[in-house]
Amino acid sequence: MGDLSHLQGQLVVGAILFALGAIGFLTRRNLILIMLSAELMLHGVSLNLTAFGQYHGTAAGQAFTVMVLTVSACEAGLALALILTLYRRRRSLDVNLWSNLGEPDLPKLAQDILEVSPAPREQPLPKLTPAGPLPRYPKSAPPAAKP
Amino acid sequence: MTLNDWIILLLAMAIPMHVILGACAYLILLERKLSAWMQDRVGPNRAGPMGLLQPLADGIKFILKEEMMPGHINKFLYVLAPGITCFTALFAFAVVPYGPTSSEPGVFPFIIAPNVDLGLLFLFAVGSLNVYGIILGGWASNNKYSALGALRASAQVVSYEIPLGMSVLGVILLAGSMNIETIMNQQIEHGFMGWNIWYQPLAALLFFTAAMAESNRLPFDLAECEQELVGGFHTEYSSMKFAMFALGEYVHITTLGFVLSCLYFGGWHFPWIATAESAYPGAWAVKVLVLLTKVFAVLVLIQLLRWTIPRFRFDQLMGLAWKVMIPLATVNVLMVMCFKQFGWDPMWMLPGSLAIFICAGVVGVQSARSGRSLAAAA
Amino acid sequence: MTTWITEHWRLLLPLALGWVCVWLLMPRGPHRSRALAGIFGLAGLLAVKFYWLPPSGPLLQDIFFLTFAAMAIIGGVLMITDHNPVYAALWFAIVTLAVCGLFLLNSAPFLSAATVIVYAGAIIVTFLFVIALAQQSGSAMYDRRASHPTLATLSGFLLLGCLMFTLQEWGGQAAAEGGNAFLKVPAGTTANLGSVATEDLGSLRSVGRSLFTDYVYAVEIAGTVLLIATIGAICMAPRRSQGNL
Amino acid sequence: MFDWLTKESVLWIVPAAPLVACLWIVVVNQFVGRQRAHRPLVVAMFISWLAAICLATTIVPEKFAKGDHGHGEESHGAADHDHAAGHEHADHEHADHEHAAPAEEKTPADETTPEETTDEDEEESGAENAAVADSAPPPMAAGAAGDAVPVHEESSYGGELPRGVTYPVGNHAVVKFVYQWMKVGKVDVAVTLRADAMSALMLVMVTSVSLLVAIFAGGYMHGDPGYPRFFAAMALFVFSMCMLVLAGNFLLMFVFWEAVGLCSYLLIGYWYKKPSAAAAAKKAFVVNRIGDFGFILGVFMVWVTFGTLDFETLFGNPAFIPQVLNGIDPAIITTICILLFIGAIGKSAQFPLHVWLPDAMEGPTPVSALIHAATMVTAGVYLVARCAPLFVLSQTALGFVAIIGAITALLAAFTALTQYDLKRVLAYSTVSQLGFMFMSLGAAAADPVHLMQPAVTFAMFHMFTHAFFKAVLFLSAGSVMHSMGDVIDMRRFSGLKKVMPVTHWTFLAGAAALAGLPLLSGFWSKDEILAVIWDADRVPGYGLFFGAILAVALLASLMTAFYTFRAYFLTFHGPERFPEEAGHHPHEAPPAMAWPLRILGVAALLVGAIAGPTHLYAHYLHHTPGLPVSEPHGLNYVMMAVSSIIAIAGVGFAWMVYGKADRKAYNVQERYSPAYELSLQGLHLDAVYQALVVRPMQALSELSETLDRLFVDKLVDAVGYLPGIFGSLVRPIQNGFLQSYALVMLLGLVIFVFGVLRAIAGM
Repeated sequence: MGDLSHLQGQLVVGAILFALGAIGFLTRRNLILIMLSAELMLHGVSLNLTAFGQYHGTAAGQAFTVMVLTVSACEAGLALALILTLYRRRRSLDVNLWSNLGEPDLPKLAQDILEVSPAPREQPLPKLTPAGPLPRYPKSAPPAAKP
Repeated sequence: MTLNDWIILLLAMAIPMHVILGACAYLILLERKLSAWMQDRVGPNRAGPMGLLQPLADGIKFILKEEMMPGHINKFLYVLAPGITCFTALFAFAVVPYGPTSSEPGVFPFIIAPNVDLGLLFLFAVGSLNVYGIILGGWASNNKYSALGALRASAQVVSYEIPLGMSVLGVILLAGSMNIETIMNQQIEHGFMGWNIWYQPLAALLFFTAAMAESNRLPFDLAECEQELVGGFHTEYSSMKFAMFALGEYVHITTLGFVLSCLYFGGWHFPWIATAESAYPGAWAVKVLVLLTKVFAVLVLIQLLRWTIPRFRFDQLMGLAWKVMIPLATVNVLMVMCFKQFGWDPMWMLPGSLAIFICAGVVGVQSARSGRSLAAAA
Repeated sequence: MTTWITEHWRLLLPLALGWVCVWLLMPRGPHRSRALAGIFGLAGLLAVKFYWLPPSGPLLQDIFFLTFAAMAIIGGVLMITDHNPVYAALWFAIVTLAVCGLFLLNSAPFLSAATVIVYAGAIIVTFLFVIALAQQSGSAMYDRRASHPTLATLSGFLLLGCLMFTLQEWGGQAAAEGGNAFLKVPAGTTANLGSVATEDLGSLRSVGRSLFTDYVYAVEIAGTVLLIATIGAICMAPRRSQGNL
Repeated sequence: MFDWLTKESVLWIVPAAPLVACLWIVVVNQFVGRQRAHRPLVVAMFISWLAAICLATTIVPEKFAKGDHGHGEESHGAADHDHAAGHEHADHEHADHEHAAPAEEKTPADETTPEETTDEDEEESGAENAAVADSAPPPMAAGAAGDAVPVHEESSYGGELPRGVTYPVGNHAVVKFVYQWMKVGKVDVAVTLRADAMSALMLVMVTSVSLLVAIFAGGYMHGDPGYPRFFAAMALFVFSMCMLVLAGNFLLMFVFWEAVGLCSYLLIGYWYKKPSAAAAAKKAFVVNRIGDFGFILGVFMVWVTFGTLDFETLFGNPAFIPQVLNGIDPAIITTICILLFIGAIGKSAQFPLHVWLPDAMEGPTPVSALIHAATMVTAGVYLVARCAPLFVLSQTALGFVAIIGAITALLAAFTALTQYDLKRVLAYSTVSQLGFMFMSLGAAAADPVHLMQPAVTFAMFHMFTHAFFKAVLFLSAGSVMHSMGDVIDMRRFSGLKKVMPVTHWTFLAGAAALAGLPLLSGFWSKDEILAVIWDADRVPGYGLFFGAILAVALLASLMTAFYTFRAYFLTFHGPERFPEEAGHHPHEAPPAMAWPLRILGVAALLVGAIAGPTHLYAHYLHHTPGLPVSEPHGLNYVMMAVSSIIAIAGVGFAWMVYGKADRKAYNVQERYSPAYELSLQGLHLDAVYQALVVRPMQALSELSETLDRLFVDKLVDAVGYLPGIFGSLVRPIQNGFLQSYALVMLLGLVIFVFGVLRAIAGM
């Protein structure tokens, strides 16, 4: 039998990770980050499993964590393939764009959904995410393009 | 722990760190000399006799050069990236023995972290973190060439981790352990013919190839090939940060040399000179020298290869990993499993490996002839 | 109600602090006060530390545990709140490393290494996606605005509260009963479930034995799942003609 | 070699052959050999005809086939009649007494089993039954049929149970179980083929006329684009008609009752591109539905009253019906009979519903000959005759039948006087003759006990003879039509005697038979009908009623002779005139059409003479189980004389008006007298229907349509809006956003966990 307070600490951390993952799953609108949030929840679960396994002195917890690892690897592969497919359709990672199954004439949740205009079908070269200091958010509407 | 133990521990950590860092500088000199020799040039010859002080000069120059920090970069990650590379390369050395290991108290252990059961796994885990340095450096530079180099490097590393791990599975199965010391000692007990190279020649070849790809050495340096990407992920780096990338690479191949020697070439064992029974005074030094010689040989081989084999194209690179090395490694593991399961004589592993290799070659040539070559398929 | 709150302030205080911190950090446009959120978050972490994580063993182990736990929690909070998906992925890598450290403390070195290897690959690929697919200039609108920030954080922390309340009630009970009642396992079952000597718990051998004796079906199923997932990913991934990167 | 040729096997061959032909034509001839589509039908009809003949010769007890004309009176108690075979039964008598009980166990179900019916067996069983019946006390000879239900001699039937009704026993039907259709609770409906003497005669009539018409149609329809369709429908019709005749229960009969209606519809509308044909088909269909509605209601009432629809149960045991009717209001049986008769009115084109039959002449002429003269329209007569055991219990219903028949006969004959369309003349004539048959059936109202058997017998006999001479008349008209280029208006041609000698002679034979010239078919059968009415007239208390009926019948006979020969003289006498559609060479019918005409002509002349005065037909028919028996009637020489005079008078009058060479009276239609106009327009019945039925129905339908739109639809809409209203309350949840769903799930989880914790920990 293991140490109870150690176990409790591990469980607390696992619970916090799980809750954070759930919150992230609910709030992030980026498809990739939604997937990462799910992985975060899995981390919390794995932590619980190993902690209990150590507390009870069995390898069962670790065995199940191996399962969790497998499933999360599968999930990552499938989810990324899905995300890639979705991205090719809309040229955006916004999950709220995929609300076709909803009732048609309801008011949209977020006003900025319509701001994402569909990108051209094929891009000759990927435009990569810039790494430098972020540009300031425009306080007002951007100036009209010069003729 | 007594003071003596502390001193021994500190020494065991300090010696390899510093020796390797220093050796890396001279490895660069060696590489330059070798390339000069292969290209019929003289090479560096100004600093010191025969250019032996050249590494010193290089180091001073690196340190003293101006720190270029481009304005459009992500500064934190930009600085962090070479650190990660260097750190992971050196961190991997924690479980690699560099001499006759011993866990007796008061005896010099010749390994920083003795008795790590998961030594090989740890090695792979830390080695896989290496790619973070490259990809963060490439992305933080905010430069298309750097980013493309980073993309390539990440794809390459993720792909080659699989044959790397699978190629050592055979050795792990034979030894029944992931501890590098155990694997080495198990070979040494059986003498010269106990070296794993006699049982796992194919796995050794695969491991060598995959590890070279992991460390981004030629002919696998797609991440930094000058003709296409200027400098790849380190285009924007200069002075000491660039040197740290280079250092990380050399530490990486040094680690490769040690691991290859320990896993497949019997570690410090050499017949008649350094065996398990040899107890003459200074035997430990001979053993260390034997191991270092083996590592040196591997390093020289790698440097010779750099000027022997041209760089792969990117699709060829991926094809090699996914369509050649992974299947071969799988077949090799299957073979070892059969030998273990059915208790066959291990001496037949050598012809078995050769047969697998030849069969693969025949199949490859036939499919190439019939127009379904790997390149065409890719 | 008031008495309940005063009785359980140990539980409620860190939750409230944490909720304020996460709620403040939620992406909702340009206006958010990171400093305030940081103060609340640190206060919440300290509250958790003092009320929930008492020193439990050797000093070194405690230090490691606290370090890794803090890394994991802070990394998690920042991962789910950062505007930049690249940073979010990086924070997730930090969380993964911290969790691997916690695995080490749970005598699971094999899992630690395996998680690093697996997640290194997975996260690197995620990185590639984030970098190549995400926004072209600056952070996108959908990364700067969360959906249901208040409701989601509230329900998440309610869930956390429920979990921690459980821990508090049963953990205290278990401590009172000498640590045997935490998870009541019927007698005779524990011994069969891959029970190993404590000193042998962390070794790869015991994990392997457990995996390939008691849980061999689980392993087979996991292998099948992997195979199917591979096929599925290959089928789903859109094909493009060569040279059109 | 012919062991398989038992009664059961020929029973199913009769309908199966045309069904196979129908499928063959549909599957094969639709694609291969479209212009040879008549061959399968002809072959099938030949097989079917042979089978029907076999059936007819084996269905009755053996002694009849041996030439003994005993009509079953040896079966009932009064054994004072001649029966040449009586000694046979005497031989069996003692033995049968000894094992009478086992013989009584013989239930109708046993007869459905395919017994190896060799001749000896058949004779044996027939003799057994007869012998057992001999020993049973009259009049309730129920035990013979083996019904386990005890029979009360003193029946407490509420009405006037016809005392003294005697039923023949020893005449059993052949029943073949084919398929269990449905079995729901007490409703046990099986597809059962059942043949007795009446069915066998009907089958012989149907198949022989069908065979000849099929041969005729092969020539008549030559070159028509829908050739296979025509013969497929014909085959389907023959199959349905045979099944209608052979149906073992009311429901099956109703099914094929509808099926023949469907075939009639298909064949009337055969040239569906012609608007008048399409309209006629629709009219026939709709008008028939009215009658069918009455029929199905009658079937329901039979089911409710008797608890069974099976003919064998209902009619096979003479005691069954009186026993069931114990203590039941006699109005019920009257209602049943009238409802069934309404079905007959629709199908047999009686007075209120007869309007469809003249319009049905839009179909091809072979169809008119087969369906609308010989077979289908007589199904109503067959129905009433089949249900004679029911009708015998209700004088009211029989009186109703008689009135309807009389009205129809007179009305149709009057209408036929002035028609110019040759086929319409014949159609009205058909209606009129069917009226005669119903008059005959209704004549039993005066004294059901004694008159039912002759009434049924002579109605069926008239139907039999009528089938032949009406078929030959129609086919001759078809031949004329064929020759004249599809012109049938008698004002446009005349004097075809020389051009079409075969047609002329056959038409003349048919016309003479129809007119009832002495010693021809129509004479014998019509005379019997008049004799039955005469007998009814002599029953005390019914003199006035049946006197009027008799007068109507005589008047209708006179008119029949007149209009028949009017058509004959207009067509075949006078100057030779052809319409331009006929081309230059109006020609005699080809052999495929001429030979059926010849055969039918001879049959029309002789059938009555062979079967009538010899009582062959009557004796045969008396073997029908369930048919009440009574004393045989001799020939009524007074009526014969009267009807001969009437027929000759009618013919002579027609010759005076239309037959003279100068044709003065030819343009009689130009002298528009009101009576003439009335006759020509068929008493304006169509206009009356239009005003009385169609317009009110239209108004009613418009009214109900408006009501439906304004109230019912709105009500349904209101009900439909309710889910919409409820749905709109919860619709915002279904916004399609993944994270909203997940949030709701998490909230639910939290609430659940919270509740569990609260319950456990007392939070």
